[in-house]
Amino acid sequence: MTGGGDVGATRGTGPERLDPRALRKEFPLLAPDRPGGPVVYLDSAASSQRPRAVLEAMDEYYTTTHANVHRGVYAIAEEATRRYEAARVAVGRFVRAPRPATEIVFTKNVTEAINLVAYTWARKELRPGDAILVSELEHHANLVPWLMLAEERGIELRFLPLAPDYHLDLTDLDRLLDGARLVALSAASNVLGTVVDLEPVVAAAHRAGALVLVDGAQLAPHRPVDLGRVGADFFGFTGHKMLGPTGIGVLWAREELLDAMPPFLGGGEMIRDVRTDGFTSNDLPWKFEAGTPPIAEAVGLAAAVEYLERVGLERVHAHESALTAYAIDRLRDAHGEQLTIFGPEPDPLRRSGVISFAFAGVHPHDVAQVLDTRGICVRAGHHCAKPLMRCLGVGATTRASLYLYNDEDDVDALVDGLAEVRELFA
Amino acid sequence: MTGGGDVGATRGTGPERLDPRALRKEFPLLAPDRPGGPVVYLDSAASSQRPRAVLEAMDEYYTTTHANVHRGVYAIAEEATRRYEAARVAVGRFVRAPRPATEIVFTKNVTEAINLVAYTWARKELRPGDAILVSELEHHANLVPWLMLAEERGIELRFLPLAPDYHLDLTDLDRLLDGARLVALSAASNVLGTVVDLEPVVAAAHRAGALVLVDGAQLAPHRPVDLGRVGADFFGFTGHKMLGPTGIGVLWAREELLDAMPPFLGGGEMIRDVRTDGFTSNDLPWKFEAGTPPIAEAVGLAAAVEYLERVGLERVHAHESALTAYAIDRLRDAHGEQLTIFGPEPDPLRRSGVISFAFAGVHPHDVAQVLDTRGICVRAGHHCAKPLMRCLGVGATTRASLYLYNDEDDVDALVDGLAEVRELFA
Amino acid sequence: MAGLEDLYREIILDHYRSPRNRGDLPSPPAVRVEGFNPLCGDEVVVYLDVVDAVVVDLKISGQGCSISQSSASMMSAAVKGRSVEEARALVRSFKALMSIHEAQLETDDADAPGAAGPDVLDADALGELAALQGVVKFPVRIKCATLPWNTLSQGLDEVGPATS
Amino acid sequence: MAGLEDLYREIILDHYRSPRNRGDLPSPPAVRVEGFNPLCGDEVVVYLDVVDAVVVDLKISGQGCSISQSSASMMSAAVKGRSVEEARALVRSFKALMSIHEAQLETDDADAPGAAGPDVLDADALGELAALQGVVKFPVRIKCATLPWNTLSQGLDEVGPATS
Ligand SMILES: Cc1ncc(COP(=O)(O)O)c(C=O)c1O
Ligand SMILES: Cc1ncc(COP(=O)(O)O)c(C=O)c1O
Repeated sequence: MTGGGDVGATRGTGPERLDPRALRKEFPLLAPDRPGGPVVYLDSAASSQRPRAVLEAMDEYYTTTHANVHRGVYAIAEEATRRYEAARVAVGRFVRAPRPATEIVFTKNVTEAINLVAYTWARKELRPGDAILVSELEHHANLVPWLMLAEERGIELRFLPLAPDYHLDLTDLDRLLDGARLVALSAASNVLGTVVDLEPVVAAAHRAGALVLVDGAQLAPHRPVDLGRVGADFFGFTGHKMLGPTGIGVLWAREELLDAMPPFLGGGEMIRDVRTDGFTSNDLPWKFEAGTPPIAEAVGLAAAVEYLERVGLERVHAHESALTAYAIDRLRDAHGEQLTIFGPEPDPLRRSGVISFAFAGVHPHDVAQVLDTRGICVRAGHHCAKPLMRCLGVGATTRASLYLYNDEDDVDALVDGLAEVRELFA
Repeated sequence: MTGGGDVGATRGTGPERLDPRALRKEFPLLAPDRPGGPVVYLDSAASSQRPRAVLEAMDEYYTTTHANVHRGVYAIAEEATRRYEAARVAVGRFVRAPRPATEIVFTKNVTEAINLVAYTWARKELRPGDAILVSELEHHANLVPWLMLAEERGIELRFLPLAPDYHLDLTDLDRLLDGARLVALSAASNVLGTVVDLEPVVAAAHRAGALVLVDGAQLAPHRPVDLGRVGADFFGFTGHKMLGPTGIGVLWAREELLDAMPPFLGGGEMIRDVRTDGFTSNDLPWKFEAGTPPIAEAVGLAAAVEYLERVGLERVHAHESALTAYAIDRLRDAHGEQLTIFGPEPDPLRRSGVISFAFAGVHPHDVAQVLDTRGICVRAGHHCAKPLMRCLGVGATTRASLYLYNDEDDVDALVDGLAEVRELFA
Repeated sequence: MAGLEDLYREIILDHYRSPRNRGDLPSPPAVRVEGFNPLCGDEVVVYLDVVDAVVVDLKISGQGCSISQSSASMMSAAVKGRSVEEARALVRSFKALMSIHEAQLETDDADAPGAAGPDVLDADALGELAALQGVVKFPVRIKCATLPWNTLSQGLDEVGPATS
Repeated sequence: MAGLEDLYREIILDHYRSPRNRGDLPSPPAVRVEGFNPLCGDEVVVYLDVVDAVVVDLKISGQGCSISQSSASMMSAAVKGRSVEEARALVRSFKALMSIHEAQLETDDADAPGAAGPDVLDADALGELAALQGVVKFPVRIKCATLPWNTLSQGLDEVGPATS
């Protein structure tokens, strides 16, 4: 392979493995000559880096075509609108949304997407005594909105427990679903790397008459998603974790649901008519997009999904699975008893590249601090999953998370860095 | 003056007038060699263009420093956090917020900022029968949230009427304030160019025991704002209208109010602790910033306000006032009876550079269409102010709006373009 | 780039300046249907007098841009005196004219093979309405052109069951 | 860039490995105060036994990183046996040490004239606690270092009125 600019991003249909070293050339922050020194970036579960193509798409938009969307007659405004709506369709197709032009709502992040459902569908449909089923591994984004609702409306919040193998324990699923109106579940844990087998849960929920909301923040960036197959009713994900910009998230929901939901934020764009005594809502999806939307961000996110499709999600997935297995192996080999990994064993289908661990005798803050001096970026903390931390019996973990641009060298750097941690705190 | 890159943006303290032609060199979309042809951009009230400095600040952030904020120990994450919080302070200082570090909340646009107040403060404090006073010139962003609340909670919505001179008629203010708990008012109209004299309204509202929310979307970009002097309780504005990126807006509110308000969106970042049975909120301002915030957008907005401060808001204001007077003069001179301007007479204090008009016998859509073929961008429509359109007795207007980069040539192009409109539809 | 002459054909401006069948009909017996475009505020009111499945009279009121108003005027001329069936076929043809062009625009290639067929066919059937086909080069204006047709279509649905 | 040796001085690691005054006290009579850092989950519990306005005993429990735990340990050694008044002064000095450095960092110039004065003063008064001053070069860790002190301060406020 030659070192050309987009060598790594050849169309992702072939069987060849992706080449992280070539890909990395397209990510300025990961360049060996980064001002401030090169970094080993192992924190993509918090936020990914982005390729030049994404920044260029936004800059190109701003410098040639920016105008407010949907209301302008002139050419630039028309073109801005076209690009914004084309971005919606591209992002919808990325997750195989059946009707991307109407069922994809842009939000500011996935947190807003989930809150939107809590404020509209749930506040309209749920009654005191109804139950919502979440799991013990939820990110706060898929927990606090339901806690707020539970408190406000006398809804019961139930928890699918975690099994000792770090997968969800579905033994009591049917009992837990009794009286539940909604199941709100992460597709993949941002702490454990657990990938949830959604199909049985969705099937059981629908049998029990409950709808299913899936928090896909840690799934959509890493493997192909087919919303038809997932079978969920609501699905959210977030731009900055999938090579896209900050400031944009996505809610997908079935058209009938969106149609029946009351609007969320009120303002321009989401209305068809406003009188001094009332208003009528706009068509989908604009009914849920009050105010000027994240236009450049949508253009950037479309460039990100195009990039991911060019690389090939299957290939990203295969690469991460192999690298995860390598990492867990190397870590255990090198640090044995001192290291405890919180998460399932390597498994291409049921595990992602998020690796949380404890390092005996050294607090995660200190682990991360020592690694930082070697340019290795890992996260230390509760990862916005405090109830899960309590389940694990720890206050915090150290977390390394892998993405398409990581390779064995990054893992080796982590393993070596941990040796220094051990020495320092011996 | 030499043609250097930032000639127009010399520090704005001197008495010299700003030089739009020099400024325009810093706005790529306004370049004479723009791919697609040069444009005469007269639609900044819908969304402004942005100087290269803003795009460069975001790109620089993304390519050197991006990581998720507030939770990382490593250097990049720390620096990202520092820049995000520094942006908050810079944006707060731009409007002379007394405590920028705690009282400035970043939202996705001003629409969300107003909805935030409607969902938290208003839903907590208002009771059936309470009244909210808005005006007849409000943008839907400052109307629909209150209509939704009025319907949901049996709140009465009252309207401050428009006087024949296109200013608000304050004659009945005290009567309208009787029983009102909130006054929600645009500081400047996005249709008429009316700039509201806020001080008497704020004083009367406070006397009557009502709080005041000011929609500053059309004010903050165009003249110096001193929140201390305005005396409002809530103040919102939006990034994309003030040289900043899309995807970011700002809510300022007094600390005591923010403290007493319940949270809005639930998720990461806005909590201090989460248990399976409840949560406690984070400190200000993060309590209101659930999920990953618009980090790069905050950096971009900070670069935008820095740019505006370098040019000098006083100077921007003076330039726009003079240009507005010129434009109204020229338009009337050239198009006489055929042209009706909806808005106050030129007045540096009480009028902005937003000029809406009717062109007898030609629908605004057609006016804008003809102008577009000459590269002139104006808006045609209801400008998200349908109740105001009903007051004016029209379905739509044509609107030209001026900003720091516009000059007499732009106005002349508009005047000439309207001559072609007249011919075509004669 | 499309020029103004594509949009503002003389016949369109003529219908705009001198709209045909302008006015209203007592309703009932006429069916009255309102249509409006929320984005630009254009309004069209169609009054339909259908007897024995024939549109014996039809009037238009409302306000809007040259495209929506001339489209309404041409539509009124084309539909008046036709059977409900024929009127429905016209609606279909007109909307096909608009959407075929839309599809062409999406592929960014107006000369795509196969695109000419149905288009020419429709244009023939539509007579002077074909003058509106330039509108499709201005995507935001398509809604203006189709507004009266969607309104008519709704009106035909309302009278349909009762008279045929 | 600041190096690890600025943060992890030997004395800090020593206090982390062998924390002083670890444990708890029956409460009451001791005052028990909890402090925690929501961002990283560090927890400190301070038990204070104050008799006649003197901190006669003090124990620390909780869990956290080397900085919060060693800061707590050093604090316990420094405060035990002191008067409430003196303990309060120590809290002020320690927090000044942390925030003066913060101010320096904000100006991006650690050698700014005038910055050395109060800093050295505090460092003298604080004894071995001065080892923590390297923390200020790592802004996110300042909260770790001050956590036990804020907790102590709260505890002193609780006993304050009752005993002095
Ligand atoms: C007066 C006024 N308020 C609110 C808004 C809404 O701004 P945004 O769409 O950025 O939320 C606008 C602009 O459209 C406006 O002009
Ligand atoms: C599983 C999961 N859900 C939700 C979120 C929230 O994403 P955002 O902050 O972009 O709203 C995250 C990331 O922090 C996550 O990992």
